Amino acid sequence: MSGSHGWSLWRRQITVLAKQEIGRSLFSRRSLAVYLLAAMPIALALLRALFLPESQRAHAAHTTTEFAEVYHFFILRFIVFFSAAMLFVKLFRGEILERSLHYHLLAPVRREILTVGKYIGGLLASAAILGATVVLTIVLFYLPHGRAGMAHLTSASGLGEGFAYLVTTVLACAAYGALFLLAGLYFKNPMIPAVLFLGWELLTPFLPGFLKLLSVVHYLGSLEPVPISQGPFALMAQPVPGWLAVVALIAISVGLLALGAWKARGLEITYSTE
Amino acid sequence: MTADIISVKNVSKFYGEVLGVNRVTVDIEPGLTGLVGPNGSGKSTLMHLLCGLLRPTRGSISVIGVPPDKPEELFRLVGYCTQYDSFPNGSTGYSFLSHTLALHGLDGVDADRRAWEVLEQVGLTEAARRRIAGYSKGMRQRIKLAQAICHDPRVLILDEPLNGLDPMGRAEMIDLFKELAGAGRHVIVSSHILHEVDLISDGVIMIHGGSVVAEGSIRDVRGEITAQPLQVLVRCDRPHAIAARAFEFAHVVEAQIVDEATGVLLRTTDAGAFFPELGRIILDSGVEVETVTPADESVHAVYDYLIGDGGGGP
Amino acid sequence: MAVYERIWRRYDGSLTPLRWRPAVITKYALAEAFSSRIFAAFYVLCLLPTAIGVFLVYLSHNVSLLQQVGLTKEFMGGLTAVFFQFLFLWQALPAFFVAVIVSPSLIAADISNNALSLYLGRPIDRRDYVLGKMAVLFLLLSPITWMGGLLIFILQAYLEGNGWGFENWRIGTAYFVGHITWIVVISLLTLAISAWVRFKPAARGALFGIIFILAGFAQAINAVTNTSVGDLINLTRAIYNVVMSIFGGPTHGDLPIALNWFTLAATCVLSIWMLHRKLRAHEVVS
Amino acid sequence: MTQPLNHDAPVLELDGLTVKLGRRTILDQLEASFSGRAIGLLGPNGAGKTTLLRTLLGFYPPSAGGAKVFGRELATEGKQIRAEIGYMPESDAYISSITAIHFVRLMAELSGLPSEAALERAHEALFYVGLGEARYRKVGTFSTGMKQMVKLAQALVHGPRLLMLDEPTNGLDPPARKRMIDLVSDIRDRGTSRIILSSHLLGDVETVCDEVLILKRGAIADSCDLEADRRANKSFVEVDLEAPSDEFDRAVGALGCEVASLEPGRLKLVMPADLSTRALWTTADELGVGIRRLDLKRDSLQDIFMRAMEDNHGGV
Repeated sequence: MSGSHGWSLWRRQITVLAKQEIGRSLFSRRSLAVYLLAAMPIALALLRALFLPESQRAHAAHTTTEFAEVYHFFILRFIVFFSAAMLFVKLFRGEILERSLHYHLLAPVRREILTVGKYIGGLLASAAILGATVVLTIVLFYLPHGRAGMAHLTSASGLGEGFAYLVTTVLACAAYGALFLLAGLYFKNPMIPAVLFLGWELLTPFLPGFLKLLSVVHYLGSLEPVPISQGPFALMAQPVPGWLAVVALIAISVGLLALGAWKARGLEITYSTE
Repeated sequence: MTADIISVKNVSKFYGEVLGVNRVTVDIEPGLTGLVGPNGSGKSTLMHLLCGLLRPTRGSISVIGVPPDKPEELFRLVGYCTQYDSFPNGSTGYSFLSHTLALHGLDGVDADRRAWEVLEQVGLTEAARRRIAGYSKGMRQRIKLAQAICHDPRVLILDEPLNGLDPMGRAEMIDLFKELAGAGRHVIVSSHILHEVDLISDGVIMIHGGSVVAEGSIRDVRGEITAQPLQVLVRCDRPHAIAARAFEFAHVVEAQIVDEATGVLLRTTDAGAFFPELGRIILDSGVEVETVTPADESVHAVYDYLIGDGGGGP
Repeated sequence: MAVYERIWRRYDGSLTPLRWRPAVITKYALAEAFSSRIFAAFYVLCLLPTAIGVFLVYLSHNVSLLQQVGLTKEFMGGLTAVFFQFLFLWQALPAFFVAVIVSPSLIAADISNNALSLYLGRPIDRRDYVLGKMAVLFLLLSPITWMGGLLIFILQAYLEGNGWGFENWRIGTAYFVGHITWIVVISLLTLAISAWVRFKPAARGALFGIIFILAGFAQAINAVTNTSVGDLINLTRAIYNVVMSIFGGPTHGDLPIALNWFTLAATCVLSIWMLHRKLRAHEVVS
Repeated sequence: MTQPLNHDAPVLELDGLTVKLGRRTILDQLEASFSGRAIGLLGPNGAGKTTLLRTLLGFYPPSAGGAKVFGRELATEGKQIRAEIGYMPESDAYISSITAIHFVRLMAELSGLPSEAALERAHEALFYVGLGEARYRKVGTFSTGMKQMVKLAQALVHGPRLLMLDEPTNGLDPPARKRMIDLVSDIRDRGTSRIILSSHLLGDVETVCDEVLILKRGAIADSCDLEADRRANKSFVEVDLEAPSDEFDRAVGALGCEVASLEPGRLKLVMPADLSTRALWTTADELGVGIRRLDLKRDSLQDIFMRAMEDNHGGV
């Protein structure tokens, strides 16, 4: 077998592990639920196009705000959150419940590399599915507005907005993903922490400034190109500058991942009967 | 620490208060070692400890010089076929094997070649493309074996590898293990089918209640149990004649008619003198003999003496 | 003194009729459900809404007690339809929670350790098995839903007298038809999801997920298309409208009632299909 | 109502039974009839043994042909057949959260026993299989061996006329395996129930069964009556000497035996019909050689099985 050590070996092992997780996340029967979730915003956009009255087809003025609200309150909160939960919890907890994790622990792979490899696989798969969904939804929002819609889409600001949404979605996958990977490693029943965290995220708009810093959705919010009203009771906190939000999200992801890798070192195989 | 033995020093493992293994100290030489013991005696726990799937509560382990908590080096040398009858969801025989090979650093053409080679060895070429969920128990066992030997390990640890295999499969696998053990490798086989352990292993480790009860070659182990005189079973048409004549010799301590008077079980404290004399008794008494076998040279008997019939699971 | 040798003899006593075999499954499952004290306590809690309902009805007809409490009959304003609709909601919600708690333990225990092949190796088939398990939910949910509701309705009709009952027949039928529909829908749905998602906590998570996400998605569709198309996939809204239509009260959204019934029917058919595919004594892999 | 039972109907009749799963044919026109006390079912992995048992239980619908159990037609009287069968599946099958007595009693009631009779027989069954003192513990806490015994208890409890055992001794340690085989043999000898035993351990099949059906790739490779086979076959002898001795090998060769020496001091001889084993003892005595082990072997089931496998073009 190959004798190379250090970076080149780890890089190759990470690619192998990532490829396998991508294969499992995209093409296995189990990923049906994630595809269903990802199809929801697309169906939403199609239905909107179907029922759009003639009067509004001429111009695309408030389509941007309409999409922004759908993005923040529906896509980010439900679709990305629960897709990440399904894709990242199964990386470890899924394999423990199916009693197939030991095959990974019997391979000549360091536990940290195993964690990183699986995480990257999950991240790429979720970013691919959800990224495609967001882009497709944006296009389908502007399509029914004919030339005006197309003009906006291809304009500098339109493309800028699209890119911002894409970056927000990918970073959301990274942050939520790392969190759920960790939840899968620690908890026998990761559903409970997931629901608690969702509750915390839903409360964020109503929390005072410094508490907002503890919730991922606050940083994601400040990355979204179009400001949206958080509803009457929200405590407005001055938004975090874009670059700081990106740095914070990456820091959160890497931090949680490191914690996961450290926990994986102590992993033992005791598939106790449930 | 010579780099050619698997050494376990004073290792204990508890799951909370549940006993896994208790102060096990054993050195395993290359060759085929049988690991024998009732269900729940700690066999699987010991094997998990050797492969780092479990961390010992106390004590130290070295597998041909490599500590088990270094998976990167350990699993270049070690292959482990566990008892779990579960597989990654939705994988086929070929995909399961090629992924394992990829993790070992083999990919592309030589991974494919090696995969088919191993599938050939375990007799699964026909079913390789089908989902493992559809395999029968014996076929699942074979694909697990393939995964354990695909990277040509120097140490092979097998937890009940023949479980569910058909007679032909058992014979093929036993030859494979012998061949591997012959090439200076370590092959550790845990099994409940004692006459197979008898047949294939050079040495035996007997575990009961989490601790090692006996260790070494079967005949030495049997020799050490001097308390129990040697038992010989003679099946013939007139067992009473044999029993009567046998008591003429001082070293014969017991004769028991068994199985509805189709045989007699003789116990002697001096095996050397016993067999020639037995020959003469048979000739003189003109008895038609069907079988003469030392009843307790086998692992069965040693198992019964050391662990006892009631030694069933907890 | 006689030595009785313990040999294994065949059974030559009488056998229970084949028709009643599913009842065995129901009996054992009920015993299993109530074996956990937490569930038993929770179940008693679910009877609270009915108890409060009975108390309020009795209170509103007992003038002397009213005076002591310092309330007047007018304040009670007689028990209007709104009170009954509100009470219906407070019975339907706990019923859903009971189903989400019980169903996974009904199915998961049999599927996770392959016990199903033992059931189906007996003289019962998959239809009997599902009927047996459905009967458990029916027996558990009925007392806390339509039985309690009808009790209150009859008590009110009796105390009010002069044909109140016949005048407000809608309330009685709403309780009976509405609750039974709800029981059938949630029983089939929770059993189906429990059959597909093997692990109890995951199955419960999936059930909440389905109800929660579908409702969110439906509202998003309505907002975006400003029509009520979304309600087609909103189970909670569908049952709400169906029951309100029987009550004769206001419904949400402007979908015709028939479409709400369609949503409920579609959920049942989908659940039956899921149960059919998953409840097998063996893993069918082509 | 169920038909009156004809007691002389054979245990099992297969009339061209064919089962297809998806595209693959698992059982291919099986034709056989058995009325022995215990039938052994043998065959390599994937030969269709478990599928045959499950088809008789109605888990798989036959795509052609049919089968009769005790004269009852599989297609029309599925439930009546299952009422008379005790099934012990190959894989683990239990309910972990309830006690053994509760579990076995449930299974008894599912087979039609009234509740009180079910409780009595559940206790009897658990004592009979040797789980007397563990019967109030939850099945989830049982070891592999004990789970197999509970599986046997639930198959026995309603006193079936036919016991279907799929790999009953799989994963059992020696004492548990011996207990299982003794129990099954006891049931066979008492005649309380006929037995179909599917197993890979030929030793177990040899001790329990008197008829054997060998399947290969879904077709019948061989079916034989072990009792008759045992008597008819020519015999050969395995001899272990105290110490290897070439003179003994040559002397025995001179007597007309074909000699195949497995290892130094271990011989396998094919005896000519007229020679008895006495000649071996006289030769050994003359040469002063001690015979440590002498085993006159009939064609063991292992050889019958291997021959069935080679008959049609090689192994699996």
